[in-house]
This record gives sequence, C-alpha cells and structure tokens, in this order.
Amino acid sequence: MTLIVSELCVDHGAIRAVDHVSLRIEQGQLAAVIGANGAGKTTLLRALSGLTPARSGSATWKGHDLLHSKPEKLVRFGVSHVSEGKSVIPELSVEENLNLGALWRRNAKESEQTRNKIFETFPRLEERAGQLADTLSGGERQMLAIGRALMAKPELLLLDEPSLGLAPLVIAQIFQSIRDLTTQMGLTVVLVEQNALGALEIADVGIVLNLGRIAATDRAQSLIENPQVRAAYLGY
Amino acid sequence: MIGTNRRKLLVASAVLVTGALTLSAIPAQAFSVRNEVGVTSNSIKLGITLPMTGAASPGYNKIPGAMKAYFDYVNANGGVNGRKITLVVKDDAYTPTASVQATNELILQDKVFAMVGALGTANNKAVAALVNPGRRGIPDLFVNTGFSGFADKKAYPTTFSLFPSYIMEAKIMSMYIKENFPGKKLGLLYQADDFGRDALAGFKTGGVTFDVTVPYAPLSQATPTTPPTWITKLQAGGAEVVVLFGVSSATAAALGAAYAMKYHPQWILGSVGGDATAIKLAGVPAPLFTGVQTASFLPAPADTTDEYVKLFQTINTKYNPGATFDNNILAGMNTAFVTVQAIAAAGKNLTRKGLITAIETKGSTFASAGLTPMAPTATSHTGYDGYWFGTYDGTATLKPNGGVYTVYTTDSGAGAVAKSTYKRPAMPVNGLPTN
Amino acid sequence: MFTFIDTLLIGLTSGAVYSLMAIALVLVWRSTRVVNFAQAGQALLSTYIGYECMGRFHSFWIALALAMILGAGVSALIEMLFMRTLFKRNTGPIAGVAPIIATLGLLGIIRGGIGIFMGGKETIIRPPLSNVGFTISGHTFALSPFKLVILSAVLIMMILLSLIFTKTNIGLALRASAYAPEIARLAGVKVDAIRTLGWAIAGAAGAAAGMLQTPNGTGALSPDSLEFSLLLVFGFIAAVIGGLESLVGAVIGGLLLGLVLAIVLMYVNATLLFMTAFVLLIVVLLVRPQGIMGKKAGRRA
Amino acid sequence: MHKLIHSNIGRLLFFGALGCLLFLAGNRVDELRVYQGATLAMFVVAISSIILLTGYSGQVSLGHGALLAIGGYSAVLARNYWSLPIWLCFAVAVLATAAAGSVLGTAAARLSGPYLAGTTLALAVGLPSIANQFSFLGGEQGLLFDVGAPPASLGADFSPYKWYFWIASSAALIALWWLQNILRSRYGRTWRAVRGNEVAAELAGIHVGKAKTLAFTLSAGLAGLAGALLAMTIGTVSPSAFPLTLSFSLLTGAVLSGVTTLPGVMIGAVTLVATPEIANAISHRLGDSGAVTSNLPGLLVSALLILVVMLVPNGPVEQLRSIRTRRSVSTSR
Repeated sequence: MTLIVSELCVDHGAIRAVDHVSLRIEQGQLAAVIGANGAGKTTLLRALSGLTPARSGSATWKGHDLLHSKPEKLVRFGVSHVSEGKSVIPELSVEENLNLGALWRRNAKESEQTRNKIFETFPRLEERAGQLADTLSGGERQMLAIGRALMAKPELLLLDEPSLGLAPLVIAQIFQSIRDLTTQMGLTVVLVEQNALGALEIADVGIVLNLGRIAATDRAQSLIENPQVRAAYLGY
Repeated sequence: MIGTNRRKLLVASAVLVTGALTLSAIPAQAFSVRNEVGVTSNSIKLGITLPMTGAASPGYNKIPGAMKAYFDYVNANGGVNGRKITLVVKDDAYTPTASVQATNELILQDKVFAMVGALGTANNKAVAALVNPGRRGIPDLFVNTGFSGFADKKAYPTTFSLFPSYIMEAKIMSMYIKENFPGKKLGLLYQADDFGRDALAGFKTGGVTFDVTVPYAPLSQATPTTPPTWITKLQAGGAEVVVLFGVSSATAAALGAAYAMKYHPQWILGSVGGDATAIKLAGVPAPLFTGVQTASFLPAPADTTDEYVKLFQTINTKYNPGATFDNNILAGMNTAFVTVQAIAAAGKNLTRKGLITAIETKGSTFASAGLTPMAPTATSHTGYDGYWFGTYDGTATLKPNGGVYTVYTTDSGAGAVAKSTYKRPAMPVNGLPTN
Repeated sequence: MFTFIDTLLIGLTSGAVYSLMAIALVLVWRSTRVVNFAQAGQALLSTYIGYECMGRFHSFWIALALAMILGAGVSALIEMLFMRTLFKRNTGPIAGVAPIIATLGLLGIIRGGIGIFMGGKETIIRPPLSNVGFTISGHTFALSPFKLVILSAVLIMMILLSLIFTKTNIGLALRASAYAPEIARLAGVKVDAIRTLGWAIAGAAGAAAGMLQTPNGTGALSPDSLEFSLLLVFGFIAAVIGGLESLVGAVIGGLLLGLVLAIVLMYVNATLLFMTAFVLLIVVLLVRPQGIMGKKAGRRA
Repeated sequence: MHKLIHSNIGRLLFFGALGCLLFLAGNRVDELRVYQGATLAMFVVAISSIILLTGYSGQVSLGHGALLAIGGYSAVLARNYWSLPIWLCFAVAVLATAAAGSVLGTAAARLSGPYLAGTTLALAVGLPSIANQFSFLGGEQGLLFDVGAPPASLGADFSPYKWYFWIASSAALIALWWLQNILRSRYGRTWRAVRGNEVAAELAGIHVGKAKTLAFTLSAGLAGLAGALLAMTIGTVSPSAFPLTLSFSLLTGAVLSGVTTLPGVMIGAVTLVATPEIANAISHRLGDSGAVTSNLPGLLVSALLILVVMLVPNGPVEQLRSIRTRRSVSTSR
C-alpha cells in the first residue's frame, strides 16, 4: 500500500515537464508537493492518475500500474484525483456532483452512507444539496470537489491546488479538513500546492520540485525549517 | 515571423505555379476538321444532361435508359446510314451550374455531334446563354421542357422544342374545362415558378378564372407541413374541380393529403406531374387514381393497340431489361425515335448544319408517336402543338376519354384552341425511319 | 372555424415530426457537444433497414423496433469509428469545427452509398394505422389515428428521455460526460462508452423519426428524396429554436415551427415556407440568443 | 530576396508575375480547361472567404451559398438594370454582399457555435427562395448575366471562356493579394487572438464582437465576389444555382485546403473541380452503371472530407509545415 514512483518522465510537447522523478509515499501519509509555477507539479499528478501519458518510468500503487491505466479505471482501484481549479461541474446540482463520484459503485446504500459522512464534514454542502454547483462560492466548490472524490471511497487521494483562488480563512479551513480526512479515513494523500507553507504545515512529508526534478524531499517539518527551502519557497 | 511569412508566400507561390504548370502541361488539342465533330463513317455521338440524382430525378432518370434502348435497337439494325449512335449521359442534379459544366464537358471533351433531350427550363437557359450551342452551331435537339421561348429561332438558333408549351397546355385545358365542367367551382394548385406562371398566363388567355388558387414553393412539397395546407385551402374554398400544375412528387403529396382529409374533387393533372408510374413510385396506391384526369400528346403508355407503344414495349423488354414501361420510357423512346428520324432526314453526308436544315424543312412530316404534328419551320422551332385528355381507372391505367384520342391544338400566343384533324403518318417499317 | 382548427392540427402534427428529428439532434448535442448532420443520413439508412424488416416480418411495429435497435447500433458504430478520434484530438484551430464537418462527410457517404445500392427501387412503407382524418359532424379533420401515434410518440419520447437524463445514473453520467469529460473520467465515468451510448439513443430516436414520417408522408422512400435532408434542416432549426440543451425545448421548438409554418402557409402566403422558418429562427435568436429553453452563457462547444 | 517578397511591393510584384504565368498557361490549354480554370478561380475566392471566416476568426458558416447568391444577384442586377461596366458590377457585388454580411455578422457575433451554424444553414435554405417572390429577380429561371464579348483588341479567335478565365483569375489574384495583406495587418492578429481565446482577447482590450463582425463583413465581401464570378461562369443566376450543396461543398473545399492556411486554397479548389472528372473516370471503369455514375462524385468528396478531417485535420499544407517545425525543433535539441 505504498505509492512508488521511479524515474518518471513526462513530456509536454517538446518540453520535459517531469524529469526522472522518483519518490515513495507510505500509506496514511500526507505528502505535500511544492515548487514554483511550472515546476511540473500538476503534470506529475496528472501522470499518476492516467490523464497525461508518461514518457518513461513507472508508478505503482497497491501493485497497480498507474501510468498505463485510464483514470476511470484507477478510480476503481481507489485512486481519486481532484484536478486543478474548480473540479466541479457547474451545470449539475451539488448532490448530482457528489453522486457522480459514486456512480460506478452501483451500491446506493453505501453511497448514501458515504454522502452523509461527507455532509458531516462539509455541512455547507448539505445546505446547498439541491442548488446548481454554479451558485457555490470558491471554497464551497473546493469542498464539493473533494467531496466528490471521497464518494469513490478512495485510498489514494491526489489533490491539485485546493487553495487556488481562495481567501486565507477559507484556505485554512480546507487544509484543516484535508488533514482531518487523512487521519480519520486513513487516506494516502498527495497534495500539490503553490501555498507551500500551508501545505507543509499539515503534511507528513514534503517534496520540492524544481524544473521537473526533485530538489528536496524530507519530513515536512524539516523542510519548513530548512533555510534554503524557506528562502526559495516559503518567502521568509 | 518574417521567416514564416516568407515560407507562407513561397508555399503559396509554389502551389499556384504548380497549378498553372499542371494546366499548361495538358496539351492543347490539335485541330482537325475532316469529319464533322462527333461523326465518323460508322458512328454518331450524342449527349444529354438531366437530373439523374436529386429531388427532381425520380421518373426523369428513366429517360436515358429508354433512349439508349431505342438507339441500340437501331444500331442492331444497321444504324442510320451505317452509323451507330451512342449517347453520353451526364447528371446535372437539376442545377444550372452543373448543366453548364456537364454540357461543356459533352461538347469540349466528349465532342458530341449534338445535344438531345436536355431537361429543365432554367438549365437549358443557362446552357444556351453560356455554352451557347447556337454560336457554336451545335444542334440542341428536342429539349425536354415546355418553356415556350425555346421555339424562338432568333434567340436559340439551334434549339428545337419537342413538347407543347405550358401555355398551350393551359389554354387547351381551359377549353376542356369550359366544355366539360361548366359552372363548377374551380381550384388551381401550381408550382410557384415560371412553369406554374406560364400556366397561369395560359389560363388567363384561355378565359378560365379559378375560385381558389394555391401556389407552392418548389421543393416545399416534401415537408410534412405543406401538402395538408393545400388541401385545407382548396377544401375551404369549395373547389369541385382541381387543376394541378406541379411535379409528380407534388401530385403524389396532394393526392395523399386529399385522401387523408376525405377530399375528393375532380383532379385534372398537368402533363408534367401526371405520370402514373412516377406518382406511384412516390407512394400513391393505384386505387387513389380512380377518376383522375390528365393530358398527354403521346398515346397512353398502356394502349397496346397503338403500333408505336407496341414496338417501344418490345424494344424496352429486350434492350432495357428491368425498367417498367411507362410514360417516361415512352417519351424517351419517342425522343430517340424523332432524333433518328431527323438524322436519317439529314442524309448520308451528316453535318450539324444539314441536320438543322433537315428538321426545319421536313420536320412537320416526321413520323413519330405523337398524336399531334410537330411544327418546326425555318423561322420557328415549335414541337408538338396539342393534347388529348384521358382518365385513370382504379389500376392507374390511363384511357382516353370516350375511348378515342380527341386531340386539341393551339399555339403559345393568342391563337384559338381547335380540335385537331391531324392524322398520324403510319409508322415506318419496323419502327426504323429511313428518310 | 374548421379551417383554423385544421391549421392548428396541421401545425402540431407536422411540428411533431420536426420535434422527433430535433430530439435526436439534441441527444447528440447533450451527450457529446456535436451537431450531427449525419443524423439525416442515419435516419434514412435506419428507415431502409426498417423497410427491409417489414418485408421479412410483415409488421410495422416489429420493423420500427428493429429499425430503432439497428439505427442505434449504426449510430454507436459511427461514434466509435469516427467521432471518438476527433474528440480525443481537442487541440488545433479546427477542433471545434472538425466534428461538424465529419458528420457532413458521413451524411454524403451514407446518401451516396444508399443511392448506389438502393437507388431507383420502389420502396414504400404504408402506415400501420389509418392516416385518414377523424370525421366529426361531417368534417374530416387533419388529425388521423396514425398522426396521433406520432404526436404521442414525441411526447412519450420527450418525457421518457427527460426522465432518463435527469433522474437516472446513466443520465447523470451522460450529462457529466458532455459538460466536463475530464472531470467525469476522474469521477470514474467511462466517458467513451457513455458517449457511444448517447449516440446510440439518438440513433434510435432518428430511426423512429424516419420510420414514422415516411408513412405519414406519401410513404415513398428514396435516397434522392429531399425529405430527410429537409427534415434535418427543419429539425435543426427546431432544435436551435428550442435551445439545443433541452428535450422539452426540442419539442417546443418543433411544435412552434410547425404551427408558425402552417399559419403562414394558410393565411399569409402559401409559398413562404423556407423564408418563414428562417425569419422565425432569427426572431427567436434575437430575443434569446441561447434559444427558448437554453441556459444563458452556456459552455462553448 | 526574401526582403523583397516580404515587402508589400514585393508581394504585388509576385502576384503580378503569377498572373502573367496563369495567363500564359491559359493560352496553352484547350477550351474546357480554360473554362475549368475560371471555375477554379471562382472556387479559390469562395474558399478564401470561408478560410477568412472560419480559419481566422473561428466562426462557422454553413450558408455561404446564400452570400454567393447575394453577390451573384447584385452583379446581375447592376449589369441588367444600370448597364454598369463589368468591373463595376463586380464591385457592386462585393459591396452589397459585404453590407449584407455586416448585418448578418452583427447578429452572428451574439451567437455561439451551433446557433450560428443553424442560422446560416437556415439562411442558405431560405434566401434563394426569395427570388421566387419578386419578378425582377427572375423567379426560378433566374436572370441572364451577359459579361459582354472580349475586347476586340484581343483578336477575333479570343474565346469567351478565355475572357472569363482572365477576369476570374485577375479577380482571384487581387482577392488573394488583398487577403494576404489584411491577414498580416493588425486585424489579422486580432482575429487570431479571438480564435485562440475569446476571453483572453477581450482582456487584452480587443472588442471581440467588433472583430468578429468585421471578419464576417470582409468574408461576405469575398463571397460576393465569388458569387459574381459564379454568375459569370454559368451565365445566369437562379435560386437553384445556389443550393445547400454548394454551401457544403465550399466548406468541404475549405477543409481540404486546411481552414487555417491560405496557401492551401488551391488544393481545395482543384479538388472540387477535379472530383467529378475523376469520379467519371472511375465509374467508367466500373461499367457506367447509372447508380454508380450519379452517386460517385458525392461519395468521393465525402470520403475525402472524412479522411482529411481524420488524418490531416489542419489541412495538407499546415500538416507539412508542422512536420517541418517538429523536425527543426528536434534537430535543434
């Protein structure tokens, strides 16, 4: 139950976006991937969920080959990906967005239980269950996106920039829920974040990407304390 | 940026130059005028354009097969003066653009001796204006349209009409209605284009006024909204006799919609949309034809007592297998027959000029299946000039009213309508014209 | 008075036929964001299939069912063979236009193929129920048992399909795949299969349109008959008027188009058919650029 | 050398030289080819019009045939009612159609993809039927368009077809030259920006609606010219000269050319002109059955359309270019 990535390379046209990345994330860990814009964070995540084809290397989870599976298949192996930006469908209602995440499970009862649990975590979603997702605020949309991913009962959660475009207070709230979910549900989480400090504060381990390569990996706390990382990514 | 622009320009020039070179690489055809174009000592090449595909094609697309069958029959019997006739057929889908293109190909590429039976008013007009067979001296024989203008030799020096004009038809129909349905409420359903408007003019000259007139836009008969509205209008106007000047698909739609609304007036169909096989092909079952009347200038296609019909049926079975004998086949064969008659009349030394002179001088004595005479002269290229009326029975078989062909004749101008006294010349032996 | 009632009936019953075609177009649009011009060709092909089935089974209803099933199959096949590749390639300036153009090409191929193999043959489908209008107190109305079947088929299809779209899991998957294919995939929806399914349903609806309209008209079926492409144009106009997004809109658009056409043909000018359709479309779009039932600021295709 | 080609005067010289070459070519071939050359030039103009609209401003028109009809009819009316000299008739066609295009374009700018496609489709079906409503438009038969005999100074054997070819190719060359210039101008860049991303273009201060309307207007002007040329090459205008299939085949031509590349325009035009002939040759081989002969041209064009969209979606020219770019990128690395 370990996520093992080795020598992963992903090309974006003529540009190598992810360059020989190897990493290992243990079960139950929350790993924060940080780095500057264009460091290859999103591409790494998209490769892991089968959205972007990899050039070479390997990535396995529970013995499944992540690189050569379609995303809709990976969901069935317990890999859920919340993509960058507003990963909800504005034309659907909040409830429909949630249900979408559990369509493949075909077990209405189980799905309902999961949904109730998600409503407990994000009560705002329950209040707005019948509304179109289009009417939600940014933070609510992010909650909905994560909620939708959770509906699939994932074991590995790939989160892409959940803090994007949100107000500081809301960010703190979202980060806290991510931490809580990880602990409560025993999830393994890969969290890609521009907001490096916030991400490292809740993470167990941290990975710093630079121009597609791994610049540093360490326990999150150590990275926060690392003067070079602080200077380059944490801004103080 | 400059680089891409330059490359773009270079590519553009390369492509254009290649295009130009390709064009110029095709050698200009050498000129050799020993024989008349399209004629050799043992062959004659003719061309036709007509809709073989598209909305206007059903029915008409049987014509070339019938013409070819008759030519094959003639060829099998030694041809005309030892020359065998071939017919090159080009589809124009009933659009003038395609007619012009196809006629150009026939004349410039296939190098046909003459055009014969080209179909459609707008198409023939476009061809006459642009390809201009007249200027080139190319005979444009027996065009398949009732537009009266083509008989005008000044405007169309090499074009010959075959059909009576739509104006003649409407004038004759006026007389027929006045004689047979006096005092009845009259309705007219017509295609709102020159074809229908020619008919309107004819009815005006003929002195018939309609109580209800329903025009329809060409092609609109194919939509589910249109045909029921015709019937509702005619019904609301109380029309007891309805004249229909439209294409067969419109006739079919009208008969079907009338049946659905239990409306049973006396139908009188114009000759264009009055062909039973085309209407049946468009979905009307035979019983609906009972009592429907129509006009024609050829004998009824089911009239086996007619020597032409009998011969044409035999030829059709042998040389055009699989095609049901109907009015289109009859018309196609007759056009081919008149063509052969004309070519034979032009003599052994066949030239385009000679052919035109032969039709102008001898045309009115030509043998043909037509029950009225053809009337070409040196000044006017008029074709047949009359009609008879018949009634369909429950098996969609057309029979002349009263069992005999009563032919009315008139002209496209203000001339009166009269009963014809024309006696058709006997058919040449075996249906092979020799003079 | 009778004339006016008949005008309305003509409008509604012919509008129902446009609605059928519009439903098929809306289904494809809703599930894949493509305007499927091949729909007319598919309907033609399905109706020919239905005609062959009638020859074999001597029952219109069995033929209708088979035509719908096989029509769905053909449609699914088209999606898998052609459209799937085009959807995948969503870059380049032509990406938005390519599917439309491909469907135009398919339309040409289907019509040409049918022309070569079925051209010139006499193919007539007779209605299974009387198409003669009901007679009440001496007047025969422009509404027949068979036309009632068409009207109810339209309503049933609209209600049934709307329910499928809004109330079922498959409907949810269909909508999600159309709006946001990537998110749908990440949520575990097999988007490719769902899209094929959307096309299949549309193929069945188009087949129903062809099978019902042919005997409703003169009954004749020919590759050259403009019926189906005219139906496509009018069906498309109906769908656009209705807003493309909504099945209810498609039906409203079709009925409205039929009614306006019938009224204009009857009371204004009998030759104005095509212009009327155009003017109606322009008027509706000027007032509501997204169509009657369309949502404002819809996603770009 | 390339500086010369890049400059405006250079381009003018280039197109002039091209013109001379074309006219020389026109003297070398037989009448049918010359006639086809004129048709080819007409298609070049019509397809460029679509390329300008679809390829450079991202709007889809399924009804270009209707714009051609406006051009054709206005040229013919100018000739028949005002007896204008022929070149002025073409100018009238361009202006009248551009005016109609600006009205349409204003409406079109409000509509997104499928709604615009629907409107233009309805226009293509609806507009030609107007001719039936007014007698001065000649009804279904249409009106004759007499371009007039070639000037006597060209000699007595100078055939009318060659004259049409000269007029049509000059018009096509001028249109292409003008189009090249405008696409390189500020407007060209604006349209590319709009096509790329409307929102981004709007943020960059581009008035998207105005840019689209302008593209529609100019495209309509070109279509009007093509319509007048079409009227000339068939000698007449009538509703049936502008069927829905014309609109579709123009779109086909544009796709075969590659909707984003002007240089490819010849490919589309040549294909449209040559297909019937190729189809004829094939069906002749297959034994000239009526059904095959009649349906093959449509089938061939459609098959070609699918193949291009599936295999070389951006057109042969663009495809070649991108292969070359890719190669140069990979060698530079």
